[in-house]
Amino acid sequence: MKQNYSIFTLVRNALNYHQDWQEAWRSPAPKPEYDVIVIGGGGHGLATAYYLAKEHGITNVAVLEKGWLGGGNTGRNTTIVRSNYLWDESAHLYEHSLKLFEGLTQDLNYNVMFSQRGLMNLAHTQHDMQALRRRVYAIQLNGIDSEILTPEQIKEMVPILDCSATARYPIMGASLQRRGGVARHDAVAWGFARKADERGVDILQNTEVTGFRIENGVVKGVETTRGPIGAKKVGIVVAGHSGVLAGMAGFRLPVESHPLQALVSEPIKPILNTVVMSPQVHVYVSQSDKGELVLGAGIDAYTSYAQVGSPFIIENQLNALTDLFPCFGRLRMLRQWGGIVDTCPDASPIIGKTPVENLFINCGWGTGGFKATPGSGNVFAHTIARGEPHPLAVPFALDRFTSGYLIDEHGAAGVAH
Amino acid sequence: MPEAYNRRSALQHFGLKAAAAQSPADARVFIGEAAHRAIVNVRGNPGDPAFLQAVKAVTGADLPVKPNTTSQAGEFRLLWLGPTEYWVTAPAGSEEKLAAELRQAFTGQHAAVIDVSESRTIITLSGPDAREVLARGCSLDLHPRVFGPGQCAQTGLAKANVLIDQRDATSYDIYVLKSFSDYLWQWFGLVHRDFTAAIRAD
Amino acid sequence: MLLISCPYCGPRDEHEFSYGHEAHIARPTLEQQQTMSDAEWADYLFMRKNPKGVHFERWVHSRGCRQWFNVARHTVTHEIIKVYPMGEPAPNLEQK
Amino acid sequence: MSAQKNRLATGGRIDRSRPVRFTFDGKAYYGYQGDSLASALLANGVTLVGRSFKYHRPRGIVSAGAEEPNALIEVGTGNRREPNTRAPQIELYDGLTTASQNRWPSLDFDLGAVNSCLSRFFPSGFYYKTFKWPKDGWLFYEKFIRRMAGLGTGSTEADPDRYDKVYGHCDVMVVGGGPAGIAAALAAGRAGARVVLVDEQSELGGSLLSERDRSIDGKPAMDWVAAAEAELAAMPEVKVLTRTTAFAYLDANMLSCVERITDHIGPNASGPRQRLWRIRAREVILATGSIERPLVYSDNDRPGCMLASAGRTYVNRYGTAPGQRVVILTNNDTAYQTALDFAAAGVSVAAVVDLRANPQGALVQATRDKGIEVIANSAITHVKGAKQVKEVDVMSLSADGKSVTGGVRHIYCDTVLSSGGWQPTVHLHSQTRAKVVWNEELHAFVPGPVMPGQNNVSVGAAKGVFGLADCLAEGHEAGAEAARRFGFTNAAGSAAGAEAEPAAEPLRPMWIVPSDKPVGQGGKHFVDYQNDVTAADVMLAHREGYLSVEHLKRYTTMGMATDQGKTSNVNALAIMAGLRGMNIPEVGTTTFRPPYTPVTFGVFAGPDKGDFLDPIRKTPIHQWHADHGAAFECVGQWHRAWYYPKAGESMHDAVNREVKATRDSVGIVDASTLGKIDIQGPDAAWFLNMVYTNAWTKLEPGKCRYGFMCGEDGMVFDDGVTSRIAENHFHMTTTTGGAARVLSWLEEWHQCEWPDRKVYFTSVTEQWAVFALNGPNSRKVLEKVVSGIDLSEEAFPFMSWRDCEVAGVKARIFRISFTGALSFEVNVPPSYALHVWRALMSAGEEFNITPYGTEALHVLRAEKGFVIVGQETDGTMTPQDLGFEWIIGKAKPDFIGRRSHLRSDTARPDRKHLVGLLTENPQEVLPEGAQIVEHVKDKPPMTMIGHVTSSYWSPNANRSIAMAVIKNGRNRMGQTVYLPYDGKVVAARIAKTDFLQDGAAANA
Ligand SMILES: Cc1cc2nc3c(=O)[nH]c(=O)nc-3n(C[C@H](O)[C@H](O)[C@H](O)COP(=O)(O)OP(=O)(O)OC[C@H]3O[C@@H](n4cnc5c(N)ncnc54)[C@H](O)[C@@H]3O)c2cc1C
Ligand SMILES: NC(=O)c1ccc[n+]([C@@H]2O[C@H](COP(=O)([O-])OP(=O)(O)OC[C@H]3O[C@@H](n4cnc5c(N)ncnc54)[C@H](O)[C@@H]3O)[C@@H](O)[C@H]2O)c1
Ligand SMILES: Cc1cc2nc3c(=O)[nH]c(=O)nc-3n(C[C@H](O)[C@H](O)[C@H](O)COP(=O)(O)O)c2cc1C
Ligand SMILES: [Zn+2]
Repeated sequence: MKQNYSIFTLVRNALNYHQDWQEAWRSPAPKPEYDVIVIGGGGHGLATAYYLAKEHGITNVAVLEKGWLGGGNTGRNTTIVRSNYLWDESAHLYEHSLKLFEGLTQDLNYNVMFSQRGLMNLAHTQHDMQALRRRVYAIQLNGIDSEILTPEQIKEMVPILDCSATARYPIMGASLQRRGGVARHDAVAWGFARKADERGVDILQNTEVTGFRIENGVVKGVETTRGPIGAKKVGIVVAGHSGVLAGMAGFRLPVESHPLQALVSEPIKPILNTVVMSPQVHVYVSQSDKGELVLGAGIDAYTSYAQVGSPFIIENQLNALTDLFPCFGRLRMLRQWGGIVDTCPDASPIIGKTPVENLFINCGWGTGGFKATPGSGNVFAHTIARGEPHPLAVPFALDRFTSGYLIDEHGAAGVAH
Repeated sequence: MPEAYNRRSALQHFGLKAAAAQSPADARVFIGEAAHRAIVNVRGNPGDPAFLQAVKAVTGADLPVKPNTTSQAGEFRLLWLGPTEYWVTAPAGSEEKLAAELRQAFTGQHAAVIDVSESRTIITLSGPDAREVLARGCSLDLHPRVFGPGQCAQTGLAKANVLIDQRDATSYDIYVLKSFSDYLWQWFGLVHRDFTAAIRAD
Repeated sequence: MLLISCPYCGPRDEHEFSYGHEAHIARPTLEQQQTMSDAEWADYLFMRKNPKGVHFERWVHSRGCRQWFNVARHTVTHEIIKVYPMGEPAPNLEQK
Repeated sequence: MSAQKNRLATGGRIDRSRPVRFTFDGKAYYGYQGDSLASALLANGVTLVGRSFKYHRPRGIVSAGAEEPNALIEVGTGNRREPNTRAPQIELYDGLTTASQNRWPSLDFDLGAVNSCLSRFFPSGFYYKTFKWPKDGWLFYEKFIRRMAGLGTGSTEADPDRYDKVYGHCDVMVVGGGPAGIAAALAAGRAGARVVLVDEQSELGGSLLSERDRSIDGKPAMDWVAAAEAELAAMPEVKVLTRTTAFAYLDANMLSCVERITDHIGPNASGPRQRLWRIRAREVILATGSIERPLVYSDNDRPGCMLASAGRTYVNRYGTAPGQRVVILTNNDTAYQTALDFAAAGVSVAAVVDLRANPQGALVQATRDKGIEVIANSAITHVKGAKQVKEVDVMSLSADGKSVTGGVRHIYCDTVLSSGGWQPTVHLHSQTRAKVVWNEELHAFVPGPVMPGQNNVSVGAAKGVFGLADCLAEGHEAGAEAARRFGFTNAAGSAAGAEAEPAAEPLRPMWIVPSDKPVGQGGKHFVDYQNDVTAADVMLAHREGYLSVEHLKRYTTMGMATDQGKTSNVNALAIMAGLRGMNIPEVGTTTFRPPYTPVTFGVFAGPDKGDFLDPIRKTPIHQWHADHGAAFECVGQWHRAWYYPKAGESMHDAVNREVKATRDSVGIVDASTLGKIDIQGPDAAWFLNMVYTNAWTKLEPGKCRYGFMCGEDGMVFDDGVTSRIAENHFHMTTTTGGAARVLSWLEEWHQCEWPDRKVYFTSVTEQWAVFALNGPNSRKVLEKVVSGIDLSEEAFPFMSWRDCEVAGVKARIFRISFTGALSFEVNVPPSYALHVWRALMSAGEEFNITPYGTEALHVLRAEKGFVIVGQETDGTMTPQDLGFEWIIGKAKPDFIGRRSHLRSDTARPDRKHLVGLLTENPQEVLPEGAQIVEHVKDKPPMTMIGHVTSSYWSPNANRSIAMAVIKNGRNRMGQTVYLPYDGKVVAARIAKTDFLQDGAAANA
């Protein structure tokens, strides 16, 4: 068992100059073989390993991470968590995740700072309003909290928004998910890593998978920069690199990797207490606990594995932001970065089997998978452990691209984060 | 056709005449509208001598086959738009005749003629600071070492798509879709705050 | 911001262009369509190479001459290695 | 107002004849023209200027430049209040109002400072371990944490200033106007290249501004700078931008820079406040200099602890002593220059404490010669004084340098200057994703090989070359070489010369300066001042397994403050390397990201505020609509007349009136925004066969046909009427929103897939203004103004078009209808649009002709069940789903999307179908988007079978009408379904979509 984290242990350790804290996770040497290898030490991979151990009793597990754990999109997202998705399949999956988020701090004994401060989606045109109503009504009937706000209610919640009717894109209304909000992205990865490690999972950082050992269509292990490692089952959870890994295993995916950029302002005292998203003008913003405004926009159009994008996206985004929030004009950009997101044609993830036996894949979360971290890990662990998709994952199988049963969250869901 | 006064230019409602009268004398950039110029869109294969000849026969000008260049003969000014796409421009009012003549000249060829005069207006920009003004919204390098009279380019200007045709060392014709012309005119108004600008109505 | 050399107009800023998608994906002929499985059709429709390295892709000079063309671009460095006309096969980019 | 107690009598680049008044925390002070806020505060003896982020520790000024971690100041008030501004970079102007931040109630007495006392309980990452109880308690704790964090306070009022944006181009871009950069710009400029030189400071000179007695080419260095500046100004192709920071190095040699135009003048200045430059260069010369590293010694954050080079800058450049009595702590020779300059300026240097065992370099010797004590092989083990340094403790170092021994010397002083060596400013180089490499001699990272496609070279201190003569030579060579490469062959002149510096002895790396207590148990060894990260925190991260520098950074937040670790990153990773027993380069750096220094959001937006956020497209008669009271609707970028309320009318009233008038008599709508594409060529019909689902070959000239376009995935993506003008000539219409998309779609297929097909596409959307006359009297109206054609049904049947004149204007009329009523779509040249519209209005007067907007248009088409792409469809509907089975060309071999229709899910007969919905209560108008269930439950979840796509009050059917997509809907005709929304449940019956027949019947 790991040392417990609590106010009491904190005080006790403080008295001893914090000399006695244990390492959050080990840095073990790879074993020759594991029951399950999870490729990708992002939030989803670590959660998968954790739930494999916790819910399926499979502890002879390794998570292979080419860099530092949590350094992929998990470490670079705008941390928005919500479950207000249009289609039933998505709503159920993301709500499953949101529910897990609600108990995650306690489950992991690690404060992931899940702040359910409410999340607003603005509508600026008649067309936006129609789409917004459709979504809200669907979400409500799926038993998920969602409501429609009038411009007056919006102004009251976020007084610094420009709600004037003469704005280029006047605010006509918004949907609000009160249970939505933000969480500390790093803490999610670290919390899962620590607890997975506690249950015996080997987290192997700086271990890049360079190939698969496949015999007669069945996966037997992986090649890595630290040598070959055998495995009975392998799960790929590498987000932006999914195409690369699929290529190594000899199949293709309907996935393209694109840069998605984000930025933070300098920290300031609390000024924005709600997450505000505007799909029409392509900006979304929240304020972190440290005080920075955390901002995101849309993806860059081209495929890329460089974690940078083009500046005009940032210009448009800040143009939109300072129009929505005229008082933000004098704040400053502190840092700007990009991640590589794995986009699917229907903006929904792929979870399930691959053409290679015992090789499973979980990808395609694109611009919006942080919120899904616990849910995705949870259903993927089930899928790997049982060799059959978790009921929530069934609609998200790869074969939907053959049948045409897509779950198109593009048009309908408005914004993708 | 009805009386000419019933014909309105895209920027007429801004009252350019009155504004021009109030313009500063020491202006370093001038802006105006060249309305109603005839613009005929011509499509065809520049590798086909018959096509080139037909254009020359009607306009007297050589087709500007080199990308982003223009040619001129008398009243006709020809602009390169794409490898198979050109504009033949001419004074206001001549578009129907011009289009008909071109169409006639292309008989038997795979070429297309369509009048697009009504879709665009031209904002004229000139003066020693004109290039500076364009740099506020256009990412093209218009430095004389790179771009000059005889060249034209389709590109973005602010948030509108335009065609820029450089007329002489310091003047540009900016072709813009009429639906964007209010926007672009007002955008120049924004930029002009930092220049000494005059409106030219002629 | 990428600097893309339109084969006609020369180097222009990325924002004048629109990205298409992977190049050299041939549309199945009618005969092929009539015999191919749904899975094969899905392969044409959705499956992508998405390489980490040189990507053959198509772009259109949408704010310029409206022409489509192919580009070989490195997806890690963003270096544009070659621009070549539509219809031309992917160049062989063996190390020089 | 007190005298400037630390101001030196002479020296510096300030203008003592021009006093400048400013305030700090409400108190008024004077400085001089040429001062920075930092120098003016120091001159006035103000050392306490702020509180740190986490512990609210009292803090003073650390640096004299962009790297400042501590002195973050709120500038301005009200709507111009700007938090977190770096004091050394604020230029003084008369009336400048400034305040400290992150303190309450006052800087001197800050309640938040209890954090400092409790700091032991707040190590790195403490929040991950606590605040977990009760389960939903975080929202409560968070409030307090958020309030304690966050440094300055943002204004809640709109920013009143304006900003500018511009593009730039050059052959050679030089970043940094120190000796290396100036030399580069001169050489390239003389050769004839187009050059841009930017420097973030108010004047050129770089580090020369801080020098006392250097000379270049035999004259005082700043005279050389002035001459160079004049020479550059005289070159027409050279642009020098001071107060301009190159903050981002982007793909393909594009640099984003921000020019501060009026920040140094104050709010009364005219013109834009700042300008964003996006400069594309053929070659970039990075002459960005270097930044001094502080030493990590115990209590090194006391106000009065400063970088040695900064102290020197204050004395030499600003004529200000940072304090009255100074102790210098160093591990290298450069800090001795500070000691010498202080001595020259008459500022008392109590001692130089050198970590090296036996420093004997020339500068050391010179310092000793001045009578300044050099205490070698020693460390500062404590700094005393809470809000101002009072005294330091000095002890000897043990042989291995890991601890201290012997007795303690107390040295009275008010300022401690430290130098831990120099780190080249590799930020821009690194932003290109090029590597940096560790230089064992300099103990610093220097630029590695550049990235392909990014033509740049680092020179001077930015490359780790510190000799002035070398900097000048390197800069010159780089400038000349770049110019040469681009074919500029004028003489570049020769490099300026300077005397060599005295030889320096090696630096002694010592990443933690030991104290008499173990690190973390006595005073605090700050690494990252602003975010309060100490050496002990780095050790804690190590202990807890956050070993990667990236984990170290995120766990401790080191390097994540507004200074981005300019003074702290190398120290932190070197400490981590030591703990891990690794080499520094093995540990590596964190990723350098833009911006180099924080950049105002407003400048990215530039002037494009309000209506300029996105262009508004207007139709040719927009003004008429506005003059007649139209409300407008955004459709894409277009503003379209939505409805025309008369005095006292609600929207509902107006729309009913418009709809009714149109069905009863005649209505007119401005449909100019419809997309129009001219298609010509022998393969035009073949092409239409491929892009539309129905067949086009047999359409005769003069006729029109409606069609759907699908994506290759089989889903509807646009629709419209296309007319055959001549055998090889078609006129296509598209939806308003789809116009551009459809044209590129056609071009893409043509150019990429079927280039041999002979066809040309040209947009003619704006060549025509379109006015649709609808209603039984539309023919009568048109007859009055049309000439050249016979409008009778026989002569001009439905789904055909004719050329003619309307009100004397050349026109083309299409007999197509989007209302189901008799209809003529009149196309005229936009320049005559107003004339024609007015003529139609007067012709229609006797028939009560009624202009209608998009809302009435929607109702009118819905009354007949016509679909709108984007409303009835959402990218998941096939033509078959919409009930247009007949529109699929069965006989046609191929079209885009065909194969997808055969996929198992797409071919299912029970997909969602478009159907009509009639509410049980005819008065009840459903909201669009309402979801449909078969079985109502007490509470959710309920299984949904579809949703309402369109819904209106129909004055003609005299009831509510709606369209919906419902699973297997066409096979459920007559079934009653339920719509739970807004706390109620409405029942409705599935029906056909022609509401004027079926709806009216249902009502009867
Ligand atoms: C800028 C930005 C903003 C976003 N905003 C939001 C948001 O607000 N809300 C939201 O819900 N989602 C958001 N997302 C999406 C979200 O971040 C991702 O969907 C999610 O984090 C994916 O987690 P992951 O664990 O699947 O992937 P990652 O965290 O990317 O983990 C994949 C890991 O696989 C490793 N890997 C790759 N190849 C190999 C190999 N060969 N061998 C070993 N390891 C390998 C990578 O190094 C990486 O660590 C955003 C994304 C970005 C980039
Ligand atoms: N160890 C040493 O002896 C030592 C250390 C430091 C400096 N020096 C001296 O410093 C000089 C180095 O000259 P140099 O020309 O290489 O550097 P410099 O420091 O003189 O000039 C660099 C300039 O670049 C500016 N700058 C940095 N980043 C910028 C950005 N992103 N945008 C705009 N401006 C930016 C800085 O403000 C500065 O003005 C020499 O005279 C050398 O002797 C010596
Ligand atoms: C929610 C969030 C908040 C962040 N806040 C800060 C911050 O306050 N300061 C900072 O320097 N970086 C901040 N970052 C950005 C990181 O420094 C870093 O740029 C990002 O994790 C991407 O990693 P990379 O830049 O190392 O590639 C933040 C990132 C995220 C996702
Ligand atoms: Zn081009």
